[in-house]
Amino acid sequence: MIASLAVALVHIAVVGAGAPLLIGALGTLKARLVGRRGPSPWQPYADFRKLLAKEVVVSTTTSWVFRATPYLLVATSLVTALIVPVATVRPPLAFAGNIILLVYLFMLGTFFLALAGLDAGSAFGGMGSSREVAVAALAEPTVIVAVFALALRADTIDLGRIVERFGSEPHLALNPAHLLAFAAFFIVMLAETGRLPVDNPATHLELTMIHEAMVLEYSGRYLALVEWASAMKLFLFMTLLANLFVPWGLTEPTGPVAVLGGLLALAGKLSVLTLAVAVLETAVAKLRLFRVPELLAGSFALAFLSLMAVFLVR
Amino acid sequence: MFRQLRTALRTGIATEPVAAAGEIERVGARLASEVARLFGRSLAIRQVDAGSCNGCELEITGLTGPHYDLERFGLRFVASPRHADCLLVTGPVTRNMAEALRRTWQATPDPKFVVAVGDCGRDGGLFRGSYAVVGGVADVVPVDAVIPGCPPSPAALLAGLLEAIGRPRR
Amino acid sequence: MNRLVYGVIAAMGIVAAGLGGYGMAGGAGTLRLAWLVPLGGLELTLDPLGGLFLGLIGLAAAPASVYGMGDPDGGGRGRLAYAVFVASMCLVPLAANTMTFLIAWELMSLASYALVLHDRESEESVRAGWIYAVMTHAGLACLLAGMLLLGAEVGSQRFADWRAAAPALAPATRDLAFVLLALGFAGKAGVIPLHVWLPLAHPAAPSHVSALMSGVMIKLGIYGLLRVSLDWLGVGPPWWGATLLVAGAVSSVIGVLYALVEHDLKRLLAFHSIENIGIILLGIGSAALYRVAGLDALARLGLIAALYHTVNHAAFKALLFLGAGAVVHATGTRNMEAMGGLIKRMPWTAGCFLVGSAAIAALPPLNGFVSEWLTFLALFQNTRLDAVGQNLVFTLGIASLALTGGLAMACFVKAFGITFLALPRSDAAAGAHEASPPMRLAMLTLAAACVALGLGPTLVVPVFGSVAAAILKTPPSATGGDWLTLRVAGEFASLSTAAIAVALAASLLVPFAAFWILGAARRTRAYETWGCGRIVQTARMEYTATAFANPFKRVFDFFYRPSKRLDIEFHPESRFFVERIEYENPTRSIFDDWLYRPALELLQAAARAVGALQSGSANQYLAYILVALLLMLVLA
Amino acid sequence: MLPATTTVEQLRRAALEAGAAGVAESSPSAIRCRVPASEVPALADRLAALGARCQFLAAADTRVTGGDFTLAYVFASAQLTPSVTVLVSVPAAAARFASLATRSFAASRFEREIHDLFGLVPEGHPDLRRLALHQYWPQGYHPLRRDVVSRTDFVDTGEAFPFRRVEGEGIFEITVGPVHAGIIEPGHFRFSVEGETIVNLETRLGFVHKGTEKLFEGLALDAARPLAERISGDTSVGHVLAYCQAIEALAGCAVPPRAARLRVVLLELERIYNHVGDVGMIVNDTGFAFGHAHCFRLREELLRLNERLTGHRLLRGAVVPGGVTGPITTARLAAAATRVETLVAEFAAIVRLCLDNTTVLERLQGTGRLTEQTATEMQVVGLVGRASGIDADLRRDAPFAAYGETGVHVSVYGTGDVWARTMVRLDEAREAARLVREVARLDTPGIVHVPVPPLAPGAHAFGLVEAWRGPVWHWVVAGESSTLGRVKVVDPSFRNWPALEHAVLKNIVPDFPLCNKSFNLSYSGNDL
Repeated sequence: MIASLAVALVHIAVVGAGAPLLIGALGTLKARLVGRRGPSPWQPYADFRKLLAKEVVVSTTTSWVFRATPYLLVATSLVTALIVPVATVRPPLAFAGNIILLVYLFMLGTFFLALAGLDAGSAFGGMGSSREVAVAALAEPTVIVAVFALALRADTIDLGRIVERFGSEPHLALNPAHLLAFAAFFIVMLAETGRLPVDNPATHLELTMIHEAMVLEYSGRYLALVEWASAMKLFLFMTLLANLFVPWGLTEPTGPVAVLGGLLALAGKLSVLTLAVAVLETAVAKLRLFRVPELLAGSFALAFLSLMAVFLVR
Repeated sequence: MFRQLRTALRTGIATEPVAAAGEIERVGARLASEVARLFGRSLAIRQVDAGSCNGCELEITGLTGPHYDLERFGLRFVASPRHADCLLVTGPVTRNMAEALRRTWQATPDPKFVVAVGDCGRDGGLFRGSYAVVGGVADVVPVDAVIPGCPPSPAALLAGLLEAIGRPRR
Repeated sequence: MNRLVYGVIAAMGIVAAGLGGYGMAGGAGTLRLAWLVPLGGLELTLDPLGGLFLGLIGLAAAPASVYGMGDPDGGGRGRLAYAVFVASMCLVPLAANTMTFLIAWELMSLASYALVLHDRESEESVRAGWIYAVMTHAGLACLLAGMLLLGAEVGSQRFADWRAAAPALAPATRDLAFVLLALGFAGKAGVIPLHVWLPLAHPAAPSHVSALMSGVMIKLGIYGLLRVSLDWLGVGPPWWGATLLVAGAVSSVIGVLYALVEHDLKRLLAFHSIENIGIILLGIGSAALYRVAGLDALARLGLIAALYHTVNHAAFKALLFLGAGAVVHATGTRNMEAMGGLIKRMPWTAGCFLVGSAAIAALPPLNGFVSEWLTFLALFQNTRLDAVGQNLVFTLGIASLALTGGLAMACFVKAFGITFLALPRSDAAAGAHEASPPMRLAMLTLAAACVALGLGPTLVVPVFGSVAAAILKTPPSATGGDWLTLRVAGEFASLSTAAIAVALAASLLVPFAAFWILGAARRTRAYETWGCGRIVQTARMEYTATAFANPFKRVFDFFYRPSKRLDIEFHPESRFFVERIEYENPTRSIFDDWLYRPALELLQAAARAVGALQSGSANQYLAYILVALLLMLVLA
Repeated sequence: MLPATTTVEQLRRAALEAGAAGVAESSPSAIRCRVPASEVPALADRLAALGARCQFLAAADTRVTGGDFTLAYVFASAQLTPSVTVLVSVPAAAARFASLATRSFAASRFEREIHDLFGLVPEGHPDLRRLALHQYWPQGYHPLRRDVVSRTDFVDTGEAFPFRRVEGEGIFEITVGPVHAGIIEPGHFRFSVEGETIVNLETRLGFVHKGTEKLFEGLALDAARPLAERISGDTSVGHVLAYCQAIEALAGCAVPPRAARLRVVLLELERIYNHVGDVGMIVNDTGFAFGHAHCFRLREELLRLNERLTGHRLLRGAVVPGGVTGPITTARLAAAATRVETLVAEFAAIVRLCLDNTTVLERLQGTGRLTEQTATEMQVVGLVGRASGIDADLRRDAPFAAYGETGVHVSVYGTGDVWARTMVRLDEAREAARLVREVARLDTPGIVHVPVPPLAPGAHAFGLVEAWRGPVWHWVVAGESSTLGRVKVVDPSFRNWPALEHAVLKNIVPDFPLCNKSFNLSYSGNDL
């Protein structure tokens, strides 16, 4: 009980504290790749600190939904952090619902964020909400199907056990279906976390944004919470990608050393992945909005193929 | 993509150290202490064109380019005044923009500060006295600092902003 | 008077629920009144499955009736029909022979028909009633034919005799009976493409009736499908289950797609009923397939999922219809484009509707999530099956369920967001008022049910498990896990919504409390919505329901086939001066265009051929059908 | 489009047939005349048959000298040569004149502006909603009349502009501006949409209306020069050159050949840095940060080159009436030409890299299409016009400064989409580099400035320059003792803004910024 509480705290601490660094590092890398010095990777921490000290301006049109949403977003991200194998293959809340819970927790966040976008009544918020739910609704099935393709091969939908199984029997991962699922998951990760080529986190034009359009009305601590939650979402997606498809380095939480080892392995994997995302984001432009569904449909097809392959190549 | 990487490698990092000392006219005493404490490492800027000829905007956009790269100091431009700490206002403030500027200022959460940019922003410049111009930025919203010039160069803008938030240049 | 009638019906519902609970717990009983009607007399039997549905009807009828007490539109002529409607629904799951069943079934249909037609002035209601009558009687004809066929083959009209004789029947007979009965029941359940009546009829009825029609009446179609595929006809061939699974996949996706572009609030909900029926069918289909393969535990899992979702859907759909009713009553319209901002004027209704929305969107930790989770698991387990064809059917089910989840979430962002948030889009919405206390009580009860069913799967699943075991005639097995966690299929998966709820609540409250203690609330200022510096915000600048669904309309344009129309009136001498612009972008229904219209045309052609009978009156056709049915009954 | 054979002679005949008086040649390819107000529509129809449409219309308050208001029309083809300038008197008492709005879209805009600022009513105009002034400005307050008393007794009530309402269920309006999310000038866009597809767009500008034209009145010639440079900050050279050319035409002084050549260099340097920056912004709006960063790096190098050459990054202060100032030696010019060539070559490489990226190309092609037909009917000018197949460029068609010596290759594309507007910019930047090199080759030391003789009061003249966006007009009426009486400025933006509303139709909302950037019109130059 105490041990699992400790693991829970480690998970929350790593995800909560690591997420801003990940966003910051992405920003730095992307700037370097286009010839700028760029912000420090620690910049998001300074931003959050400042936002927490600021006043909040709330639109008179909004209701409690708008004010509750930032907290709810953080809560969904934190709970998700307890389901994803971050530092060990025994995430403390894994038993509560496995991968399906993971997907639906993200949907819970999206649901409320989209409502909050509508709440202020500005066209920008509605625009962001409408686009976000369209992307999420098309991305979510891919996550389920892709992860499930893995789950079937590992014969469990418990994320930790999937990692464990692939870690101990690497030949399971040597499979074209595995690669298909990886590709599908990677695309969906970009879509769900608002990265290029789906959304441009660097854009400052109301009419083109997705995520930022929804949060245009947030300020101060609310903005900090929303941005923190979305940073955690990116961190969790990248962690999932790293640990599910490159499952080595994670063990059961037998002691601080094992947990530390898992974290180090994760740090290594995330560094590589961050670089990959940064390079990709500088190498592509944002897709035209209605090309995004085509991309998502493509990723869904990949995931579906991967799943079929489980039966066909048995 | 490889051609792109090659270009990136050949060009390297174009960002330069900040050269000149900031020429900035402080209007209030508030700036130095509180602003530096809060925004020394993170400053979100909402730019408002309240009537400029677009010369100042041209130079302000230069700040985001590789030479000046204001992001390295934790400064960045944001889309909504709700996200902003600082309004970077160019003038002269026209009659038709005065209300919009006032509302933008209202929409920005406290603590915040206003930097007027350019000779027009300071007092209306050449356009002072026109039937369609209210005057400088300070005639509409409280101004904390002025970065003069017509238009101020990106170097002057960057130095001025860093001076305003009391951030050492490196 | 109003209160008395509805109060009595509510009490009747509670009694029915008690009786149903008794049945589920294993209590059995039979009531025979052979003298009452010819052909086998009236016979009622209580068994676990019937008990479950009886309980469901009772539990849904009680809050709906309480709501009816407070609903100013609920009085008058509709009360008698409503009483008959509820009573006949209670009889259906108890009926033990053809005659009893068909009488109850037809009474239910006629009473609901009368309720759909409650507003005779409205052309829409009349059209809805007409289509409803045609479809429901076409279904009845199928049922009658199937039952007579079985009755003739088995030599008895008692269901218990069918059950016993089923294994000995010729496969062709069984298949034919399955097809006829399944068609009849699927029509009532609103399975695509037999759904056309549903989105017309449900919204046309008063809201507490809509709640029961969507919440439980269509579930009696599910009840019938369960009887047909798992009970009366014994273990059928795999294609029965596969058909149900595919029908479920298609219904779920198409139902939610239609709902997405709908901006009539009640019709949107009606389309979601089709979607949810589809999800239930996924569970039933998987159960049937697993049973054929002899995987009893998995069959039970599929059935539990289906039953759980049946109950859940009754709870949240009844809740949503009641909420929609309160909104419609307050604003005088069902059109979402004229709503908005109601959360400030109707906080209770908004809160309840939000719970219902989150539940139907399967968001944890509410009840919709639990049953979709179970359905997913039932589908996932198909690796245990060693038949590639069937595996692929399951894969289709998984994909469609996954797709449905996302789309339903999107749809309820729209339904709740456009209806309740931001500024009112019409004067009626601006002047809306909160629902009356009985209406609120009804909604709160159902909302509480959604939460309870969500948090308590460890308590609920064993109950459904025993019902499932009774249908499948397997010994009830203990489900894994403890009071906190539900374990399914060993190590494969586990669920604990209570743990999720606690974790969510904790991680929500900690930051909130931290800010509160630090006095953050004092640093909050209210100011107008950011309008780019200038614009005073009006409702004209808000996203509309149509607009919200626009991305989907574009993505699925092959399905919606939108037909854009842009009318511009120019100045007679220059096209650069526009005097008026009008834009429309309606969608078209594939089923109307490609199935029903050709069918109708064919029918008309046939009618012309049979010149003598031709009169062009729909009622006359209906009369023909009824006469034919009666003849067959008498002759059989 | 104009038959290339139209001659001044034909125009003269048409004018005479329409009852014109005082027909005179003001240059080999331009004539002037006076026409009674009532005859203007008939004249316009005759000229239209020759391919000449209204390209310019301005009012001047000449009540003090002549008792009437004066309207000055210029009719010409898209190439602006040959042209007819028609002066019309509008009696102060009636304050009405016949509208050409349904004959010429360009005229309809000028007429709305005159209606706001002078209070003269164009009769028969189908759309007299306000253009230059906002709704809250008092009725009857026409600030460009000479006798008006400047008013400050009215406040911004936020009264809404009567936008056109699109009927249909589910249609709503997206309102953007005046304060935009990016670092751009203020203006208001109102989209009527059903979700993402743009059904209708109306732009509402005038937010940076600074009364610039009024400020010119009464200024001495040299004092007005800085104001001309600040009409649109990114077109400092274009505007000041048009201003100086108008003054020089009025004074009848010819600038020295070296000054004329240096003016070419300055105008082309302005063109290059703007085109480079614009392509950077266009690419940035596709989300391709790489192209943006490199274009902005190059733009910064170009601006620094400007500063080395003229002492000002935006080339201000270099062009003056009578020539140019500043220490531009032959050697420095040659060095600058080499530097420009290097930078433009690098720019071309970056653009090629961007356009080879299919994700970028896909965003540009087919987006924001302005068809040749619409462009022609709307009388679109300059760069935007050239991307929509309108083959017009003053540098070639009516050479000014030293363009006659250098020759200009004009780049025209037919697709009218964002891609075409990007390609025109690329081609023009390269051509500009060639022109700078050519001038550097021709350059020999010499004087660069002559004094400007005094102006005759009441005389008027045009200065016409193909700046980077398109033709810039300055119409100057001399006041007493070598001051300015009336200065009418037309930035190409004023002509092209409405075309944007047509280019974005049927596009989706998130592609609007891309369309807008590819037009990159000036708000300040439009609002004045």
